[in-house]
Amino acid sequence: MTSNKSPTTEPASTRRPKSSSGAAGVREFAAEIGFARVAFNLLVVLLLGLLFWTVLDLPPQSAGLHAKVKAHMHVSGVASPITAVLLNFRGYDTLLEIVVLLLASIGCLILRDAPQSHPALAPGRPGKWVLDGMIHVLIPVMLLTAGYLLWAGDHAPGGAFQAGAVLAAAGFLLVLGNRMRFWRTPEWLLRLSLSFGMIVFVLVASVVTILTKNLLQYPENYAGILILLIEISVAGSIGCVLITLFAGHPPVTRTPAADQLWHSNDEPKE
Amino acid sequence: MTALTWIFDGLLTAAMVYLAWSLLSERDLFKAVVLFIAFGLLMALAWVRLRAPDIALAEAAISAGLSGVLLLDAVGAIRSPNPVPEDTSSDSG
Amino acid sequence: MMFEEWISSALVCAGAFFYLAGTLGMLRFPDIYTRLHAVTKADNLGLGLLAAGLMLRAESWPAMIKLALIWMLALVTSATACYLVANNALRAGLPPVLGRYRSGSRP
Amino acid sequence: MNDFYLAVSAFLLVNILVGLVRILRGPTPPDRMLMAQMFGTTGVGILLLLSEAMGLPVLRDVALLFALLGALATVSFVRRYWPVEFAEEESKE
Repeated sequence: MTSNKSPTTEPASTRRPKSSSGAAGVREFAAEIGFARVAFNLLVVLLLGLLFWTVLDLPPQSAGLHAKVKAHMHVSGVASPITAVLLNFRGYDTLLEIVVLLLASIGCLILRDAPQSHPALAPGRPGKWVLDGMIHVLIPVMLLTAGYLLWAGDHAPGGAFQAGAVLAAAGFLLVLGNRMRFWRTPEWLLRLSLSFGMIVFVLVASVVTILTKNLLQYPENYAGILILLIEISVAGSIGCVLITLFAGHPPVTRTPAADQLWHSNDEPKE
Repeated sequence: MTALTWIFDGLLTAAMVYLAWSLLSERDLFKAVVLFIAFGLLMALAWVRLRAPDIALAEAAISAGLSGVLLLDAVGAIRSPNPVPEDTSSDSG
Repeated sequence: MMFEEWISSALVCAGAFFYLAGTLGMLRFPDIYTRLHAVTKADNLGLGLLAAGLMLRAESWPAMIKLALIWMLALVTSATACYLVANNALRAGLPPVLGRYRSGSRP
Repeated sequence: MNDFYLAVSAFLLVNILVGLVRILRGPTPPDRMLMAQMFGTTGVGILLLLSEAMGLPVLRDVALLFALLGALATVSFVRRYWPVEFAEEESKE
């Protein structure tokens, strides 16, 4: 036992110094790591101290915006104050978040032409059957849960982000079970589903802004239905974006192990 | 605030600080990912204790469903293809 | 009313006991194949008893159904996931620890 | 009564903390992954108890999400992090 770290779980891509030839190089590397560790720990302690100081500095009781939100709940169109803030009072924040998510998925799609880092992995037949059974049971429940969260967002905790995350989890499960060939999605469908939420949101926002002459101020009578429309489309798009992040081809770091995988990928498999 | 809530919150906070520390200073990527999954669970509990069920819902969906999958996939992509983990356990007797 | 509360508390306590058993099993069992039992059996039973105890005090029928659904989902997911792990472990050649009751024939 | 539920959930939290030993010690990746899976189940229990103790029925939804998505990380671990090649391959559609 020369080292106490477990040899099995050591990632293959652990960086080694270029001049590591023999024990001296290793020791040098260890010394380097030791210094980094000390520096890191110092930094953490510093930040922790700052955090404590900030928390202690907070006023014991902050007024918050409770009263203001409560006073305007009747024009928001929904019953849950959180949804009212997210999609009505500060709707532009949410709009920008959707754009950020879309940008992330575009970044992932740019890498689509890179070779896939690992082949479709299949455990043996029994595993496949059990996984298939699990997918059959879980996917409907996941879709139901996503719908429920979307519906609940109107009057209780829940909403588009949570529903989108559950939809994405269903997609993950399908990809993991080789039930969804993500990269065979038609291009137009992919683009449409990724941007659908943003398109609907921007359309609603611009129409509403033109009508009421105020940025993202919904007409009182239509606020509820508009928010529902936005939530449904945004939830779908968030799900698609997250699935893209997972199933879109990941970038590959050039390690020997990864190179080996690339070559094994080139061979046609029967 | 009874003594019990203090105990619960104290345990939760201590565990989260310890977990955060150990997962950040962990060199074994897989172990760090598993610790991160555990951290996500405790984070959701912390949001619950702060009476923010909205964020707890989002945290549950993200930490249990999404980030673990994404991180494991990433770690799997940058490591050697076919590892057979040796059993290094010596506590089997 | 009192009676129901007692039963509920007893069930919750029993659930907590099985959680404890699961954790102890996870820590004390020698290899992955035995540890699977701690996760799939002890912990899920603990959750089931706990959910049953809380169902007795649930405020409405939908709440009771939701609790039951949570338990069933936990059964499905953790049992399946653990089966996949065991299947993979066996195929990857992770040796089971046979110990005192070594049967001689390895799968 | 709330104190009782809080006490039991604190007990389950202690269970999680003790279980961290298995994640830190290993010895093999699947051991760690199983422990994370078990944290999910324990977390569901804690959330159900807290929903009763804190009077927040919404927490059942959080627990539902954990129960629903808790296995995803393990499935991803099996399929992506720890792939084992087999002689018989899945049929390709």
